[in-house]
Amino acid sequence: MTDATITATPPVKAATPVRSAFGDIWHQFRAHRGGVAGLVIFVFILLAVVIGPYIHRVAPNAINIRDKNQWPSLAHPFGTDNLGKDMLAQVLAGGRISLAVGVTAMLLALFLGTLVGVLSGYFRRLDGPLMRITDLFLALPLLPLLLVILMLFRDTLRATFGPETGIFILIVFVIGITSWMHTARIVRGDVLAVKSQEFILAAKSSGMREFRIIIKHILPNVLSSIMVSATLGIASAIITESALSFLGLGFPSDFPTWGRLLFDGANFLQLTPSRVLWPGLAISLTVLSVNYMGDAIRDALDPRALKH
Amino acid sequence: MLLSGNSMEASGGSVTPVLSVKNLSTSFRVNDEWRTVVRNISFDVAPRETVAIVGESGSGKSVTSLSIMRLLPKNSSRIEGEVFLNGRELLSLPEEQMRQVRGNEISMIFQEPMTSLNPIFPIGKQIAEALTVHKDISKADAKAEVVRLLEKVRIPNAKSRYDEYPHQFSGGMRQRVMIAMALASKPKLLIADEPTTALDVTIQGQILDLIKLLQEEEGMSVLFITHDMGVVAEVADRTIVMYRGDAVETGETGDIFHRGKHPYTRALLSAVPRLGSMGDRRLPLRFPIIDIKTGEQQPLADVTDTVAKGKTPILDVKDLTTRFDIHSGLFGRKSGAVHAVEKVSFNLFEGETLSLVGESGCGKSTTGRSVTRLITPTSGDVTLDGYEVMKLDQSTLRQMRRSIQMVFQDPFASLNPRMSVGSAVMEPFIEHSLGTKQQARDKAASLMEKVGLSADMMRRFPHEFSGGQRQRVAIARALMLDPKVIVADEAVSALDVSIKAQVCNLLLDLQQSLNLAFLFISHDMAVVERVSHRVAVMYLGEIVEIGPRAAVFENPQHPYTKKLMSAVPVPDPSRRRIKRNMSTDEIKSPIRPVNYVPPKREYREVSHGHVVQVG
Amino acid sequence: ERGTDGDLKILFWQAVSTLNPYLSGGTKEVYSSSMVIEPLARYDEKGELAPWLVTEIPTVENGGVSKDMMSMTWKLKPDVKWSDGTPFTADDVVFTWKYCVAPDGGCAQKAQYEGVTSVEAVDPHTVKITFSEPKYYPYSAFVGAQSPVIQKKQFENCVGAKAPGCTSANFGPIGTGPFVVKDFKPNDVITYAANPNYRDPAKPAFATVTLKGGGDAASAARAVLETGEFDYGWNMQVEPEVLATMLKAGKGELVTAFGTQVERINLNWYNPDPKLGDKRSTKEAGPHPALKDPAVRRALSMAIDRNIIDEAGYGEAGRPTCNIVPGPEAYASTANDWCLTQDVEGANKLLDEAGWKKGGDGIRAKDGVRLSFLYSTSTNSVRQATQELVKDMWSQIGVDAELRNVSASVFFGGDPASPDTFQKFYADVEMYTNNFDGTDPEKYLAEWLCDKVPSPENGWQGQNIPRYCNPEYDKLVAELSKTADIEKRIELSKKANDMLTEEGAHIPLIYRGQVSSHSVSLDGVKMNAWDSELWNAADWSRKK
Amino acid sequence: MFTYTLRRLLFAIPTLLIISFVIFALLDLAPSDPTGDLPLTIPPEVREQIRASLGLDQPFAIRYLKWLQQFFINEPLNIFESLTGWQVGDGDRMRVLSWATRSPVVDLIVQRLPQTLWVVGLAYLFGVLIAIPIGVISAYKQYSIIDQIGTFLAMVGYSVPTFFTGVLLIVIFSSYLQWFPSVYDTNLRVTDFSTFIAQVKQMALPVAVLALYNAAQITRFVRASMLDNLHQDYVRTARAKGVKEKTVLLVHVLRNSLIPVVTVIALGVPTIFSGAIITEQIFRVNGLGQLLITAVQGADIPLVQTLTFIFAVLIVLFNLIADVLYGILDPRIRYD
Ligand SMILES: Nc1ncnc2c1ncn2[C@@H]1O[C@H](COP(=O)(O)OP(=O)(O)OP(=O)(O)O)[C@@H](O)[C@H]1O
Ligand SMILES: Nc1ncnc2c1ncn2[C@@H]1O[C@H](COP(=O)(O)OP(=O)(O)OP(=O)(O)O)[C@@H](O)[C@H]1O
Ligand SMILES: [Mg+2]
Ligand SMILES: [Mg+2]
Repeated sequence: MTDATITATPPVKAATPVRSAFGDIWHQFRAHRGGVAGLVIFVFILLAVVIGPYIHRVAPNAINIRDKNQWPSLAHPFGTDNLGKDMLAQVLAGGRISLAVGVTAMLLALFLGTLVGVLSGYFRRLDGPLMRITDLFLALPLLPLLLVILMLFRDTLRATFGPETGIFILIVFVIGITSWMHTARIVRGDVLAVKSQEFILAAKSSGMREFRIIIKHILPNVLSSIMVSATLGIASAIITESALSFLGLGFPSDFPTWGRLLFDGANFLQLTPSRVLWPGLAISLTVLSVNYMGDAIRDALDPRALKH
Repeated sequence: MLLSGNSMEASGGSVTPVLSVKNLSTSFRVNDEWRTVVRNISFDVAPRETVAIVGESGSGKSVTSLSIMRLLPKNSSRIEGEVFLNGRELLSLPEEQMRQVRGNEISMIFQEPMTSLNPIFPIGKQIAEALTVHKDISKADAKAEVVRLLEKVRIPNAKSRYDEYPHQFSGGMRQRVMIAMALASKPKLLIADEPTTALDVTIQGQILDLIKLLQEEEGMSVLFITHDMGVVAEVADRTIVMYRGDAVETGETGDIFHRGKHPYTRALLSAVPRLGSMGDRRLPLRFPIIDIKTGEQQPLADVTDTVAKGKTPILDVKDLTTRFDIHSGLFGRKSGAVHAVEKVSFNLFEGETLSLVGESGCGKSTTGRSVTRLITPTSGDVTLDGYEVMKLDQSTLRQMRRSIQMVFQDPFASLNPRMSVGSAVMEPFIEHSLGTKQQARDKAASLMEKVGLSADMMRRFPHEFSGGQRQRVAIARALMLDPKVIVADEAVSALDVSIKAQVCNLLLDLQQSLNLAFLFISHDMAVVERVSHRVAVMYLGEIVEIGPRAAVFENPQHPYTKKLMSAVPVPDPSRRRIKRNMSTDEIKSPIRPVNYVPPKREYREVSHGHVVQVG
Repeated sequence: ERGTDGDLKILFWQAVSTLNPYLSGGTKEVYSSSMVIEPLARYDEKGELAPWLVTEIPTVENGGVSKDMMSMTWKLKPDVKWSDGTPFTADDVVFTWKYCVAPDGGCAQKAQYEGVTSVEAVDPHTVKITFSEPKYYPYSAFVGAQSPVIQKKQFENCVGAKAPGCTSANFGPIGTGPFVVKDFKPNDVITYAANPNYRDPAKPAFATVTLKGGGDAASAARAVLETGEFDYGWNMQVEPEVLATMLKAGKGELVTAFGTQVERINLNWYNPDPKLGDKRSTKEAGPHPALKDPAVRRALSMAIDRNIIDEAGYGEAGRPTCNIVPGPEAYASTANDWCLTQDVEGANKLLDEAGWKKGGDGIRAKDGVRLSFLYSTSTNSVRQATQELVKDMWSQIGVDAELRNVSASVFFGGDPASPDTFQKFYADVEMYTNNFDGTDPEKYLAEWLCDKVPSPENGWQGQNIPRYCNPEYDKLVAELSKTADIEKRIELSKKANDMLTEEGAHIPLIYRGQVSSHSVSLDGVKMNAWDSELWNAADWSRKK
Repeated sequence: MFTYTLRRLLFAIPTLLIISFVIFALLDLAPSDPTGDLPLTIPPEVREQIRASLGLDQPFAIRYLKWLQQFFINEPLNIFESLTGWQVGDGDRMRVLSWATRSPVVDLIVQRLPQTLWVVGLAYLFGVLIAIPIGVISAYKQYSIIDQIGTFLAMVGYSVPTFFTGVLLIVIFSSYLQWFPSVYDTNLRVTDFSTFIAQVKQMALPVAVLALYNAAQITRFVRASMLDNLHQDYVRTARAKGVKEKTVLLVHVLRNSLIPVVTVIALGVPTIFSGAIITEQIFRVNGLGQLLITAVQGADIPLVQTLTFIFAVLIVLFNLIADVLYGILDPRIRYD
């Protein structure tokens, strides 16, 4: 009865159609120029490495020693390496592996890190044990650890999943479990700060379950650090993968990856600069595009952020 | 009418105004379109003059003041018009010069003190900054000055609280910190946005006196935004009435009060509750609702007695004690404790409203949080709806919380900034799986409308609301679960009279239909008088007087209660500029040394259920 | 003139960890200490023995070696002094032997003294070595950079278990060589100064030497060839075209020497199927299902174009070879030169005839056995390139390879718990380089004896990695060990070598030389593959 | 806070013991062998004897306890003796000896520390010093040209590995321009101006490579965290006080944004001591990173164990420092 009078509808146009929360974020995301550019580039790279090999039909392993160390030409748009393998084909093939490894390993590390970080930041009782485990992992010498993992699991995985998938799982696992600690500590710090804010108290007072509080209230507020970890994580996962192959832990040497192409090419910097240019560019572009997408997601989830 | 000559002069225009606002319009970008929330506002503020802006919650008062200060987010807001400060146009001033103006020539008290204070700096430092930014002043001098200011705004133990952080302060104390910060630089113009909402009437009176004093001594002008018509009547020379982004009426306060022309003005004034208007009614009374267009009052439905005495109380609190340790020194040794709540006992029956009143910082919010175990009390027993609150494990605690809901004193801080208010309101409902998402949305929408917001605001985020709107969101959220008890901590303090009336009526309706019990924490004695069955008066962490509303209001026994009753401002402009001379008494502090043993208290029953602390 | 040419800067991309070669058998330690401590006799750049601290090389002819080959006598030069000024005597030589064979000492060069029952000082300048059985090639103890003489005075208290604790002695041995150690930072940098008591007063020309360690081969090459920061760079294991680019700067040049190193692919004669668990690659596992076929072994070798591998990965530093004993020149057989030219057609034909049929995927198979091999090696960019090339070549004859590379420290580490060591050989084929010390291959050829097959019983320590076992071969090697006549020894060695290649115990690929680089201003470098590369550092000088 | 710190310090002892045990077990399990580096010409029997002389034939537990004794008793006593000149006992103690060099591990570390601190430490310091202002500006002027350039450089700097940037810089600055040496001279002592210049020159490239990498990472966290706080109401309050924009940013916003930054920085400090393996290799700085990698490759267990353990101590310590800093930075965070 009273509503009609004092609270006539405010001077707002009953506006915009109702969107789902996800639709909302997507809408925000689309408005973000950098994010869209990042997405376009990322999709382009993705398409290139997935479809590219069907267009540029040169086998990445095809050796043609007569054509070695060539500068870019029509036959070899990216040039060739010192065994005469076509660089374009290698960059495309390498992209498949690098992207797959980079993204999955990053997601695994991010998942572990966020999980540990949130749990130890939020639950005081878990904080001590989890953070000490984090300390332990930070302190473990990486190389021996990798060698042990390799020794223990490689043959089993190879037997169960075949050489390639087995190695893929192994690499993702190895990178994942050795790179979650930074994220964990950063997230924990953020969680400690966020959880002391009053809206968490308010959520508790309405009887929210802890894990819902974590998901709906804590996580969105620590998202920006997680996003940064994610972008940096992709880059380091791609590089780490190449480092692993020097321990014999990576993919067999006839499987090119961006990191390895870059490493192998480094010595040929003066002879055939295109050998390092392309894989380097590919890594940087991927990381940049992921970075911009991360920015856009961050901004889309931050109602106060400057929309671009 | 003592000093009215002053204001006559000002409004007469013979003196150049300190502040002159011309055709100010402000818009926000929401969902890619510009929405104007302040439209073509013009007004002047003369030297030494106090101009009040009153108006509906969400009508653009805060936005107006922020526009003058140019403090709105640059990328999502647009300000048009002109603002002159002593003849200088502010809106086109270069940023650096504008900075010189802020805090120096104009300072501002923000509406929400919790979020407006930097959480990681000691409050002393934050106030001192206001001094050191514009003046060449030594650290020690600044500190001394800050302590003096803190004492002026009646913060007890000012020296030792200099180094404390905002979260260790009560709502009202934070507000006073904001006030001290704004007054520190002795500005030419003070913009005060709801500066006293969280203050009890005694301290409010002292603060108002302080402002008046500064006006006289320093020639400060004041732009005062408030919902409290009593305060307006007391301080304002002239008054501007805002309604939905427009200034609908401007004039001498007296004129506005007695001869308001706009229907909203009239509606506003006739809804103002007056202390003592309840007579000898035992039960709460609905607020009259006036139609803005016709100015007619709708008939009041009577309330029935909802209190189910005889049954066991739904909330029973015994000897509740909550203390906050104070650490000091290099090694953080415990050097004392804030005895925020000390042996508090009371009960609350179904369908009953118990109001908790008392000085700012006396422990009301802490009591409210302790009974819901959001703070772990030091000792005491709380029984709520059959639950032994102090002994519950996590999952039963969660179930228990369905029965008791809280409206936090600081609505902005209690809303997740990254969650739309719709989700925030729906969340508890979904969490306790009381229905489908659609049901949740429908219920939330209807509650939003009931508290005077529109359902399509649900997609907005907390920062896009006005203070009062956020408060209503918080109320809607608390109502989502149909709890048995609601702890309403200053739940209506930021609402203008008309909406306050509407919301209070809503609460009463719910009490009628659902037999809700309220623990109603408020400083607004007029509202307390209208809505409560019983009243408890707190002082320094203890309940000093408790009893049926009529008994306590008509026959206050404890000296503090008496003082409180006498300090309530009266919405009568003719009483303007009368000094109370109360600020000389000593400020008592709840901080005790480590080995402090609280004295044994004795109580005397005045009449049935009316108990007073003695000695 | 001594000490007039200033500082000599040497770069080793693997850093030197100690200057006592008896405590660390690494090449870099042996080389870097060779500037300070010296053996009685050295091999020169042609692989011929040269008297160093002795007056002549003892032979049967000059009576230095007894007729029964049971003892030999060294005559020391009379005027040699240690760098601290004390005389160099037979006692020091005797002590050196005692030092190395002391129990608990963990001497890395013990093999040099194998079969030596006593070393006596006949007089201060005569040393007699007695052997436990006739030694037909007796030049091992105190010969070559691996067994230099150390000073008794300095190491007297460092024998046996005490050896590791003598840090200052290990880091600064007193020697008779052209330089003395001034400062040693383990695994980083060594500073030497000219030895004031060096026997040739005109030498060395350089006053000081700085030997820096660490980094990688390519950047070491760059520092010598391109930026000219260093005078000498050891072991330029870099892709030939990269070196060629660097050489264009004109600051340095490459020097190569060929010793006995051969990069080879070992073929596993036993079955390494993972399903066999711990039995794999052992006698119990039985013969390799595919590689037991001589046709397959031969075809694998025929399909390889060694020239391409050489061109892609070695350049100047390698030559295609079919021998496992590629040098000294006299020992190099030419009997199996068929493998020097790639013969894909022939290989295909061979396999066809042997009944290996190509399947739908282009891989040959017979009786359910596919010609698909796990091909492992240690991690190293040249090896990986070779792997790829070989895989490519094998694919032309319908053979598939799964490549694997294992970190060198694991591959050569020999940890019995690791499945990846080259001894365990849990792969079908594996590739690495091996060589032998000095110029005599007898001990080396004995590695292919039946009883040297690695197995759990001997802790996988046998050296017969391919698990080749042929009584004929065993007989041949036994004969070699009893032959004194050089010509006859050469003949027997060649025969053994040819047998190994023909039978397909392994596929020799590349005769690897050592490549080092030095700046154009450095004079006197004589690249030596038989001894320390720095063997004649006393003669080095700055070009004027 | 004090009791918390004390409790954490006490708790650090068992933590570190466990960590040391795990490291030891891990190294023992790892399939590398100290004789793996030896030429293949050295026969197996000799290898076996070398292993025995290193003590590898003893059971695992004994070796671990021995290491504990050497590291926690003998080495501290030794340091004590060399500091005070007093003799405790007969002074004949088995110290932790590196297998590859047979030299006391502690001496090796002391020898390596200066160049590591100079190069890696300075690079880290520069990295932080560059990163914070860039991050602050990037956030303040979000999506401005400066921000875009900063983002671009940071991401490229982070995604292009040091093994490549190092070689690139050497080719440009050492080979073509010949400005800086490509090999670090650890023997150089700074005694006068010209040696100082030489030192600066030889540090320039490795420090640049590392600083870029470090800065890239930290900037991103500074920027993200600043963005979270830039729109808070208290920033408005500070502006309303008339506080200078610089102060608003550097005092009010930055302090509130420091928690993730402090975490990243604290996590990075121990890595200074573990060195920068690749960069040290490329420029032959031969600091602790190079020491560690050679030790790992050579399966020099005592050296690896000791280095990693010291590293672990630093990690535990700096994480504790970070935690204490949280409490100081944000008074709402309380641990007790
Ligand atoms: N940042 C923003 N973005 C969009 N809309 C906003 C924003 N800030 C305020 N508004 C809207 O502008 C209107 C005026 O808000 P304002 O804060 O000035 O109200 P008010 O008069 O101060 O009310 P109250 O008394 O409740 O504080 C409200 O409808 C509010 O929803
Ligand atoms: N977290 C805390 N740490 C330390 N002291 C606190 C804390 N919370 C509240 N206090 C202190 O407890 C006392 C009571 O605070 P409380 O918030 O209950 O007051 P209040 O009655 O609600 O006052 P107001 O009306 O001003 O909101 C105050 O002195 C306050 O400073
Ligand atoms: Mg407002
Ligand atoms: Mg309160």
